[in-house]
Amino acid sequence: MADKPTFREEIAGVLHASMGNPLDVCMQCGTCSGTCPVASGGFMDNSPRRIIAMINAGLKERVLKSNTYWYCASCYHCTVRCPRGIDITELMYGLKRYTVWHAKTQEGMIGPVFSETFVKMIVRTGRSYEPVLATSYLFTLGVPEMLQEAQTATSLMLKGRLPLLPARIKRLDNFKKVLKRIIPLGDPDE
Amino acid sequence: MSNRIGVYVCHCGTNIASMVDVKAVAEYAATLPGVALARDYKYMCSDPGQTLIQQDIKEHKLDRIIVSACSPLLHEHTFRNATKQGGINEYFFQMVNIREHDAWVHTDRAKATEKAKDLIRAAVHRVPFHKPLEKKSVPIKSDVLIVGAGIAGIHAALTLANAGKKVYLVEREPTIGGHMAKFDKTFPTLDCAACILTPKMTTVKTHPNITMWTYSDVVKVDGFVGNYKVTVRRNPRYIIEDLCVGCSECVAACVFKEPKFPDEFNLGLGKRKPVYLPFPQATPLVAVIDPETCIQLKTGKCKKTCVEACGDRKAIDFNQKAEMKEIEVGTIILSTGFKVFDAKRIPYYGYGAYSGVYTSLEIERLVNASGPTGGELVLRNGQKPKSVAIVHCVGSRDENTNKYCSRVCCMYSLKLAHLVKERTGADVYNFYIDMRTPGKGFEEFYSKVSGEGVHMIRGKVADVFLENPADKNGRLIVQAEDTLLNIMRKVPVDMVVLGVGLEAQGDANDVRRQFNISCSTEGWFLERHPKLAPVNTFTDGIFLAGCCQGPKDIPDTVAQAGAAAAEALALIDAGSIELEPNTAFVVEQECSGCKTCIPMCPYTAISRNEEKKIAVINEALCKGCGTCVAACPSGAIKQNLFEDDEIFEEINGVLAHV
Amino acid sequence: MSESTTTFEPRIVAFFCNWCTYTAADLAGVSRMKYAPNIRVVRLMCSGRLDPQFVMAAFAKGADGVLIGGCHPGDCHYVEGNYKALRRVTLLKRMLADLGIEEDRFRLEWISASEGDKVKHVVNEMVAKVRALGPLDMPGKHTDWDKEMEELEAHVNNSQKEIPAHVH
Amino acid sequence: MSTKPKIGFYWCASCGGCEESVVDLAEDVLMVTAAVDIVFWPCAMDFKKADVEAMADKSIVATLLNGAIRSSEQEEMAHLLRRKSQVLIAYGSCAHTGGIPALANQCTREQIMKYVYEDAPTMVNDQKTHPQTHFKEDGRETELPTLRNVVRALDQVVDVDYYIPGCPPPPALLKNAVLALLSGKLPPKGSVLAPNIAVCQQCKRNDSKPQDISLIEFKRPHQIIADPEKCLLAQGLPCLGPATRGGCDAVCIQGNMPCTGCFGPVDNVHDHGAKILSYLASTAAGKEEKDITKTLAGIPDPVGTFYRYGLAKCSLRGKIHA
Amino acid sequence: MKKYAYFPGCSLEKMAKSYHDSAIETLRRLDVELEELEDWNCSGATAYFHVDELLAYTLGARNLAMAEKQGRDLVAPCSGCYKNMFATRAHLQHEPALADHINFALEADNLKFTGTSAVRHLIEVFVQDVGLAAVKAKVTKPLKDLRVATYYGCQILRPRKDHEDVEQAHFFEDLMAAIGATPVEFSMKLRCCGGALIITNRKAALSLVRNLLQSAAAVKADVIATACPLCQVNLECYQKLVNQEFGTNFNLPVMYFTQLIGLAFGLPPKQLGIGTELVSAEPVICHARSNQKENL
Repeated sequence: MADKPTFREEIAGVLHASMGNPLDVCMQCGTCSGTCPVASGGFMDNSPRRIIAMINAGLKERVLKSNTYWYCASCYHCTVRCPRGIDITELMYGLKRYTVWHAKTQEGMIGPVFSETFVKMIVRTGRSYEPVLATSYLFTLGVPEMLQEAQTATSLMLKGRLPLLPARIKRLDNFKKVLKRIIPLGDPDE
Repeated sequence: MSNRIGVYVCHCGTNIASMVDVKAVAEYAATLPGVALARDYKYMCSDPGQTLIQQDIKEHKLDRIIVSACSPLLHEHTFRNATKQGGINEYFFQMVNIREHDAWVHTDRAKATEKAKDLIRAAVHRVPFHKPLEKKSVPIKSDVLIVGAGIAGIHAALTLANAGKKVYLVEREPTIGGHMAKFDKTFPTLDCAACILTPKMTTVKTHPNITMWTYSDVVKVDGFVGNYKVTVRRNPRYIIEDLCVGCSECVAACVFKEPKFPDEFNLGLGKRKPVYLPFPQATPLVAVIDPETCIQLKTGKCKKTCVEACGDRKAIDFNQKAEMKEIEVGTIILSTGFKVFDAKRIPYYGYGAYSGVYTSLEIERLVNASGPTGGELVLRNGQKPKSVAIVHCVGSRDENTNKYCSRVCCMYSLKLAHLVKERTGADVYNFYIDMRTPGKGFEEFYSKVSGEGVHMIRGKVADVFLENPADKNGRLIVQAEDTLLNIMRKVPVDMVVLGVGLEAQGDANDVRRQFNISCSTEGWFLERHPKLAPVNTFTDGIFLAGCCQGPKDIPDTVAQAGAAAAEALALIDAGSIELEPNTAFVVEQECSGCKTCIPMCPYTAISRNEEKKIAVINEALCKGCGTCVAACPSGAIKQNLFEDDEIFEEINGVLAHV
Repeated sequence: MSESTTTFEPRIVAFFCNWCTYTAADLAGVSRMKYAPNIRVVRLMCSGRLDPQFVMAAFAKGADGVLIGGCHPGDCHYVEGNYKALRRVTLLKRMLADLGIEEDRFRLEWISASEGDKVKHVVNEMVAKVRALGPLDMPGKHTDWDKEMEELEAHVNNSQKEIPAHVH
Repeated sequence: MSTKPKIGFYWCASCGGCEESVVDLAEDVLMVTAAVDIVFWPCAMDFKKADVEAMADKSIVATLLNGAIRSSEQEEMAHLLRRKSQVLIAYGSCAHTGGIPALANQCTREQIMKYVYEDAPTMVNDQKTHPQTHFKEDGRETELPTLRNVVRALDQVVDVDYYIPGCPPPPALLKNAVLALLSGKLPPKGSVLAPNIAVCQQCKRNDSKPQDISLIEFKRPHQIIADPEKCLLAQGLPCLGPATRGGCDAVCIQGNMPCTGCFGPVDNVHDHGAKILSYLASTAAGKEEKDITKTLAGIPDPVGTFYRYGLAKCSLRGKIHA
Repeated sequence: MKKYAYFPGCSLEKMAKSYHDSAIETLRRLDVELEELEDWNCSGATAYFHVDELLAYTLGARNLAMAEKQGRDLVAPCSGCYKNMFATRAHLQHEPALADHINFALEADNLKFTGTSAVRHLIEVFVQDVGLAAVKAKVTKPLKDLRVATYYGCQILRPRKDHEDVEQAHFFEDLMAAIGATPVEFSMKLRCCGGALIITNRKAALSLVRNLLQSAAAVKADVIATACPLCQVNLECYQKLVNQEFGTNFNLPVMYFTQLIGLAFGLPPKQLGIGTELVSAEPVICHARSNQKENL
């Protein structure tokens, strides 16, 4: 136990929620990849199956370089179909967390930025607020996407479907105290 | 009490001696009350070791023997025998396990030695309470019941019948033959199932020693090894078996001009009439009338053209009733087979939803000359498929369905790949996880089929969907990750064949209870020992053959059927069987008749003697679990070999030192 | 206390059923698994044979823990013996608790013939827990309780000299 | 001076019911008094300890001692009477197996004292005064009995020849015992002078008991009005008849109340409570742990139910206190 | 009148207000009151689990604790919120240690999670609690021959909830049939719309939306019915972008099942927030009207 945990063990360690089986029971059948709408669309650089194989093989750097888990749409289809009962979606969450904590997220990846903005906002207000969200990540988008987004936003605005003021919960102070007891985030407002 | 106990501590070469100080243990044992003599010896189970015991019993007037060596499950009988040879009752013996439970599992010699001393002291405390017992011997009736007449049942029946034993072969379908009769070719030799099976089926029919009851169920099983009393219900087929000649003129004459009802034998791919013969080689070749669809049987208002057609053979009897048969047999072989996995349980493979999706068994019928299409492999729309996907591991190796590997699917999928190619020349894609071909000639067959240009894709099929969502009869897309190429495959095909796994029969659990044997968690009948007693069950005199015990191919099934028959023969020819005397008995004058024990017994061995108003145990039915003994509120039930006093003393003994 | 816990070796009496758990323990041996030497196995044909009296006796005679091993539910060689064991053990657990015996001293485990590793795991875990609890030592406790009687017994039987019948 | 055999009665930790039961002999009392000479019976006749001390050893043919041994005084009397008697008979549940008083073995002496002299709702004792065993005032000194660590059955203190069970013992048993004594036809030492067979054998409702009553719910007497014809266990009441020595003609059950086990176990049973537990659990239904637990929850106090009269004789002899 | 603690979720305040309105209105007709959860907070969404699990659970647990205070089961109309709080409850019940940890935190807001309030998805309230019969009974303007593609999306069913087979659910179809509509064989009804990716991985998300629209269009659906604001926004608001991206020309209304039920109940479209779509729901309204005419 004294010696340093393997990459697989590290990952297993961040899978609180997973009520599924450990990764090493994977038989590499590819059901997850075949089921995954994003992977089968060819968007992931490594299929979920490969990611598991890489983790089991301890190819840490390759895994951290991969975009796979940031492309996971968390639809849980792989999880319910995995013949070995592995909670693959949770694994993807785990990998996201791992990279965020170890500040290993890739350049140009919107996912991490978005998630963090989102989290910061909630920690501040207790609720989410689309416009803030938008601005916070827009700069990371390419020009066309930014236009698209603006376009959609305006039309929504016209239909009165975008809030003008951010929502806040009432007992915000308590709420922050609660979160502080979970992990010392420092002052969320900073 | 002045016993003269002999204690023997075995070195088992170095197995024990290396971790337990056997000398010290023996010396310690010698100091214990009642111990007349204690020795250590290199190999107690060797002949000299056993002779040693025998001599000591005579020379030192020993009346109790303790051997501390390996597990009693290994050598108890050996040393009991030695004790007996020495001239005292074999149950004056007690074995102490200081190998598996001590020397082999510990690393601290001092503590292991302490443990050995404790365990021996427990035995020394125990043996004075041992009583002389006799093994009970029960005679074995020579008749045999075989349940299920697939290839396993058929083979076992013939083996026993040829050995001159009378066999009752009971089958619930209208014909014998089981799944094998449905197959076309058999892997890896590709000889046709019918050609090798039908001769055996006819022999069964004509064999003087075999009573074949089809369309029948076992409804009741009483008794125990050597004499089981079994009740069989022969369901009415509304045809008098002895009078029917299987001419099928009644079928032709039936008021239904066209076959109209799904035909079970062809899994609904074909149609039959209310009166029918399951298939041309059905055995017995006797028609059946299905009461669900026959107008006469349902309404009583039919022209009965069949009766006319049958004419003075008078084989048709609409008033036939179920008939109960009582038989007495000494041994039973269960060969109740399997059922194929219900592919509907995996909806994303589209079975039942898309017309292009079939199960492997359906394909067996489609490529079979006696099948609904006369051996033409065509889609439901009558066209030959140009491309076919064969999906391995459907309902196998999957936590959502069955965890186990069904063992035969890889091979039959390869066989079907070959047949499909042969019959249609279509492109064939086999989607597999791991290709499992362990068997004589299996790997060769694999390479043969690969050589025929079948596409082998390593990846479990994740999805089967319609090429055009609007057309449910149209082409299908089979989606899987090609884990070797590491790309996604979306293969368009006309036909998808699901390599469905094998499952225990739906009623396996009822059957299991009926015969009082156990099932594994997957529902397969449980063998007594996976390696050393693969066809025995935990119930003496009941044996297993074929897939009811677990997925198997035909060669293994036949081999196992032979083994089961041999086991039965061994019992029968021995004439009787000796059973451990560890049974329970009621001390009459101490029984208050409270009835607590009666429901405790899983074997209904305990009943109430109404005039004495006390419990009585049928020793022959008692299997010696001792549950009733623990339950008896006044300690009036005792169990031989495990009497309360013996166990209490063992407890005292093991804890005695302070 | 700390002194005694370091030298204290728990004595655990185990009642294993012949068909599953005893066989599993044999398997552990054959596979040369290593576990704590503190357990002493008493073999029963079935966990259904386990009379709660045995457990009481074991504790009374100096066991620091008692372990019961039987076939998994549904797998009992005698069909349902293990369910009967479960019923008795469930009630016995409660009673032992009321009698001040700590929960960790009494344990029921389903261990099938193929689970040698489970024997190892269960035994090690239980030994560790019982070691942490320290000795139960009922025989010792009983002797302590009864020390108080010695004085009076001596007093009554020795103080008065023998009074012969003929005095009256 | 009478030559009739001398008999003694004594009373330790008990309720007095046993003494009553002697009187319950009704006219047979005359038979007894005619046949024997009662030399010691503090509750009925005026004798002192000194009188007993003065007796010759073994001069009493038989002493029937009832009550458990809880105090030093009772202990001393037990030793004394043992010395003076040829035959010492533990009379009634308390002497036999500890009886109701032995339920106190669930608490330490200190807990009991504290409760009785401080915490009991009826207690006013601001000084928290506890009884002293040694008392001294202007030169006069007295010793008072002390409470022992635990309650003991008679045979846990002195050697006992015979046992007459019951709370209280039915007169018939006493009568038979006396007759046996007089006739000298005594069973082997250590015998319980009652049939070695459980109550069910004498119970009129035995036949009404179905062979399989897998109980899914245990009831308590106050929860149902029991059918006076049917087996009480079958009606869900934990009746201890099957696990308890007979000889009482199942009087409680005749009174439509379940047997509570006062006669103690039959000879084959080492630990009455454990055996009762085994048998009751065996009659419970359920395969899932939660169902079983639910059913058995119908027995809220296992120790009090299974060892109601016998905690002193429980293998553990009482609750263990850390 | 049955009452629930109602967790609207951030998007229902504005972005999906029509879902909110139609839910309230239709349920009122069915004697069900949604009483808004006092001071609810964002349930974490998926993004939250990317950063810190424990915080995600805490967010969910706070809402659950407040529902428990209200002594009611918790209803979420958004599949994401539903899944998070369902999972949170399941997991905290499964791991008491974790529950203790989180309860320690919740003390700071005088709250405690015990797990007494169940978590329900809005559609479950209609299908399981109210029941199809009751819904049917309130229908005045059955949506005859309206071809509805019932879109379950992901997180109502997955990961496994205490539901009929996750792979072959049909309660949504049953519900639509109950209001007289015609559910079509929508083979991709359980597939993902990529909602979680629409911002972060635009192309991927749009392609998923495209697949869905395609398969719905192929079976001639008049409308896609959804039970989740994120799915709705994705399928509807981004339809235009899909068309730009893939050169398609989808124009398929995407409506909340509650809006369709409302129409069948004969409620005025405005009350159901109809009219704020980017893909006009007019065809559906007309259809409903035409039915009404027939009915007259």
